[in-house]
Amino acid sequence: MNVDTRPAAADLSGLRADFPILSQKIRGLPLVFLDSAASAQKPRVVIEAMREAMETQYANVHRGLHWMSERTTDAYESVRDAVAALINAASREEIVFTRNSTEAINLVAHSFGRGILRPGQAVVISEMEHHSNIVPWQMLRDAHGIELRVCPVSDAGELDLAALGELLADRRVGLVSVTHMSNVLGTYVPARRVARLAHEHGARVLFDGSQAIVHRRIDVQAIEADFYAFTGHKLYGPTGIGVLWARRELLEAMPPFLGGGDMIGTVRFERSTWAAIPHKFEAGTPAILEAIGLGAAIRYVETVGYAAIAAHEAALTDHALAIVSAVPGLRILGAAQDRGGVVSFTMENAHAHDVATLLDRQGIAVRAGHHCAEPLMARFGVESTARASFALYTTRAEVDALAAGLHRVREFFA
Amino acid sequence: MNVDTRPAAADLSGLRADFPILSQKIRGLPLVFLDSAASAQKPRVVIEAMREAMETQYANVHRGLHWMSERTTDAYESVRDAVAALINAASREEIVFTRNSTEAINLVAHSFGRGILRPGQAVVISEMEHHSNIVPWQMLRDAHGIELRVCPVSDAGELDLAALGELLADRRVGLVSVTHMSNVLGTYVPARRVARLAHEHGARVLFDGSQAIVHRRIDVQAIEADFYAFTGHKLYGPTGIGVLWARRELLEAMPPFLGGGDMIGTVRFERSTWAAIPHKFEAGTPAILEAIGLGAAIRYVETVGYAAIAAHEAALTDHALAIVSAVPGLRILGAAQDRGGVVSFTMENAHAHDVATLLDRQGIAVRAGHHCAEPLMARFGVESTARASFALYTTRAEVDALAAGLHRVREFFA
Amino acid sequence: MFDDLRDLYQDVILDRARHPRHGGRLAAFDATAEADNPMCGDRVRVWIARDDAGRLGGVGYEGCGCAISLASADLMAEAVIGKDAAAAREAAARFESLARGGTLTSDDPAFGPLGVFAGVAEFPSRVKCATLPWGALVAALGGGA
Amino acid sequence: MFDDLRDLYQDVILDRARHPRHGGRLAAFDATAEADNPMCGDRVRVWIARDDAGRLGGVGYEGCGCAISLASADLMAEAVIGKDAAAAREAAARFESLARGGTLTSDDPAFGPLGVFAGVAEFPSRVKCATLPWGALVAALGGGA
Ligand SMILES: Cc1ncc(COP(=O)(O)O)c(C=O)c1O
Ligand SMILES: Cc1ncc(COP(=O)(O)O)c(C=O)c1O
Repeated sequence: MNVDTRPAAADLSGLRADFPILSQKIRGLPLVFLDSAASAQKPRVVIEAMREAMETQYANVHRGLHWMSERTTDAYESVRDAVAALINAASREEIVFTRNSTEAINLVAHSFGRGILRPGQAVVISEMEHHSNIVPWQMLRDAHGIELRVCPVSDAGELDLAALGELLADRRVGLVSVTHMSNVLGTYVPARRVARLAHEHGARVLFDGSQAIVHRRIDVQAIEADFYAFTGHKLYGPTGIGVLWARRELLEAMPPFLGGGDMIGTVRFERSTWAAIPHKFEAGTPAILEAIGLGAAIRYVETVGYAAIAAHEAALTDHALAIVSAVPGLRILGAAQDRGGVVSFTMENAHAHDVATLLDRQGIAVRAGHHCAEPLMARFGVESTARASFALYTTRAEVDALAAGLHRVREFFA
Repeated sequence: MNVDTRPAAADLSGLRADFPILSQKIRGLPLVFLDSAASAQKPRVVIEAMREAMETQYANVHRGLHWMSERTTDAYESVRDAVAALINAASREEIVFTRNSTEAINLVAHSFGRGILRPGQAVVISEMEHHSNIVPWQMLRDAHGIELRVCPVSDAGELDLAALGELLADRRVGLVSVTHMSNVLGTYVPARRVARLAHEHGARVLFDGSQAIVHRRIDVQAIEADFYAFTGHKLYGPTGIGVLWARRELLEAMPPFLGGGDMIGTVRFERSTWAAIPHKFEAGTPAILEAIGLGAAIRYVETVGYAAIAAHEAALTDHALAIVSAVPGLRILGAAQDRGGVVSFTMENAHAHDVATLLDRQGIAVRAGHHCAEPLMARFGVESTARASFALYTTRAEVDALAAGLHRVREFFA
Repeated sequence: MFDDLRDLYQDVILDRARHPRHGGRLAAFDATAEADNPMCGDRVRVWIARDDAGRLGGVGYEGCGCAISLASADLMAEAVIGKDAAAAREAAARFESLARGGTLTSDDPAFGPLGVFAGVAEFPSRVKCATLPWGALVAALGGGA
Repeated sequence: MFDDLRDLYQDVILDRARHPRHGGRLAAFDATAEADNPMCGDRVRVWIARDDAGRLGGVGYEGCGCAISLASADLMAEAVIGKDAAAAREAAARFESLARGGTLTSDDPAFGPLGVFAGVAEFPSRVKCATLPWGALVAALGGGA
């Protein structure tokens, strides 16, 4: 880790007070929450935005001609503008709300996969995908005759771009769908290079930004993406809301995914027509309150600032890599040049579950298991790992507590 | 309306204080919210349950070995028990969480429709369906070669059971999918008779209970249903959460719908296996906070009691039908024997939008338009209607305000 | 009670909705197009006939909608008859800006009687009612000049 | 700090996880089955061999898992060897109840050394670790007697 080239760590410790849950005690011990990559805690502004909507300004959206409905529609639709600004989408109509990243990717697998890709074409994923970016493509393969190709990752946990080029060489690939940041290894993928490689070979590219957008500013146009998916609950927002961004011409060409209220033009039993984008892809009453919560989360992140978040987390990650890897018998997975704030590891003589349980007893929450990335576990020859992950509210003292806790766990199993 | 046979109206006026939003003023006037059929307002217990979860007990579910994750998983999974108890499901594994009714019906259209029904089989819907129970079947028809049959409704707005029998006669129908209560006419469908008719002809039956479950206790076993769908936000819960119930053997036979985290057994690139029900149908991070909110809403409804709710709303509806129909030039759609608390109407010389806008100026929120039921509008020869709908917090005084407001609207357009 | 509604439902609007001057389809026409509002089901179809100079010699419409959309269709027809396609498109853009509460004010002489629609800007869900017929007109005008 | 963890990780558990007595597959066996925990990826396979009287003459297992699941597999093998299928199934049901914090207590003589698993009831997410090998055993026993 080349600490010198990193920006100075921002002091974000004042922000902890914005997260009510962080003052909770676990079995009498202060909560050290190092599982934010699974889901982040929520700042007060998010909690309040949802409460306020329910207490002062709530009705169903889009179909009402009365005051409450107009106000709620405005609040809901304004989050589309906020998301478009956050990721620099060319227009608000390119923002589709989904439940989470998983649904966003499934939407693409159904509408683009069955509607645009032809049997015989291929989809490329990588060895370090989350199940949510594997299973939808397997289901598409089995239902629609699409070939599934897997791009390897190096021992350092980086995407093998040479191999990617080879997989694309026959120009039968219609879509490259890869994570922008691995939830296990922390690796950031060089998105624009991947996009250009894909485009040079006639393929579209989808980035699973579930992790990436939490730690760095994303500009979907700058990275030349075609699709970008992320999930609200990891970005300090509520559950139940996610985002699919796609280029306008793709969304316009794709058939709808779910059918129902709000996504139609006219409905006749013989034939129905579809609403314009993005509504074509939002069937039924949307997650109104959750979008409002996500809007508050985005405002919060923008106020803190991605520059400060990225610098803070980079410093924490460097520190964690240094002191955690110093625990005897501990092995860290992945050593990518460009990485975000997650650290996965195994411990000699102790299974990841046992490590997690013993850390939990010290008030330290880490995740243990396959992290919804079984093929990646196989790639690195492990069944499971423990994983610590960092958020804007994580402190250096918490990372120190993790290292101290790991030393104790080691003794317990010694 | 035979008022004498109705139970005495329960006095629920004390409950209004449980809904913070009801004390809002609209342009200086007290809010008269008669649009609960589109989405209900939320009691304080729901708002507090979500706030409390975010402030004291939140993490991602199912995959964590730490305290927060265990507690959140318990809270989330216990709502499955609450839903199972609410509708008398045979087991908690029969409860699948979705975003809303629309997604629940789409799930059935995909998994049962493409996975179990064979091309050439038919699906029966009715003329009084919400678009959410029309469009998914049209999409299935067009993708999978299923015939779509439409059961007529009478001038009174009741399902034509003789016609249903005829539609079923050739035994090619695999599924009857009808609303349990019309969101436009208020009609309750005689669910068990429909279920028996379907079963006698070898068809399964799905009830869209989006409206029905708000006003009466539903017992999915007593009505002999195979599938039941409803949506949280109409049942005083948050947006972003809905429910599909289905018989265990159906869920077990059906292929999964969305692929991703949480719904898998094992993932290999060649082949993945699926988790047991209900998780097979819940891909990705679920709407955790929204399920917790729905759990609070169910407790609230159970505490008030369906008997009291039904009696209160029946009395309101009778009163509304009497005094609204007395407004000159006003026509009420539907006159079903068995009906719930929604009243749709048209007014001579005034379009429904204009009616709604003029009522809104008096602080009265009603809906105007096609109510996501365009074919039903065509059936009754109208383009749109205005609709007032009642909830447990609606008062007789509000119904009086509606009638008085309608008289004024009539004068305005006279 | 309805005082502020008079901003929206000005007499000319109520009058035009009840007694349209340009309603109905044209017997002979050069183009026709429909616009609809999927959120409420309203729709309007517009017919146009060009005169020898290429100007709009006749404009007719039919549709089902509220007072706002019907009056808007009728006043639109009146406003664009005699204009060429470019001028009609420009009028449509100006009208959209007016209805959305843009910077143009209702007493801008460019609007003439259309100024009565300035009030809809305060009723966000009614803006589409006012602009619906203009959408159909622009569609009927097509891509050409 | 780890005092209360000793409830979960009793010495016999740590010992069995490190030094299994019954680990490994059987060379000759009558049935085998696997169970897995999709939430974490752990899996265990159990082999059984019946003796002439139809009792479990040999039980082996292989798997990858935490100390709890490995120790549970080892102590399970010990507990069921010599039992017939019905008695083995009964033991599985009793164990499940113990691990989930049911009414049986760990000093119930029926449990013998398995009583050390009573502590997992307080760690809801670890219950599956303890019951995993029993699930594989029941699957291997199959539907018959
Ligand atoms: C009868 C009926 N079915 C389905 C729906 C769709 O519900 P949701 O929009 O929550 O999916 C509604 C309400 O909008 C409804 O009234
Ligand atoms: C890289 C990655 N992709 C996809 C997901 C799925 O997100 P969700 O469960 O919110 O759909 C996650 C998180 O679980 C993730 O880390």
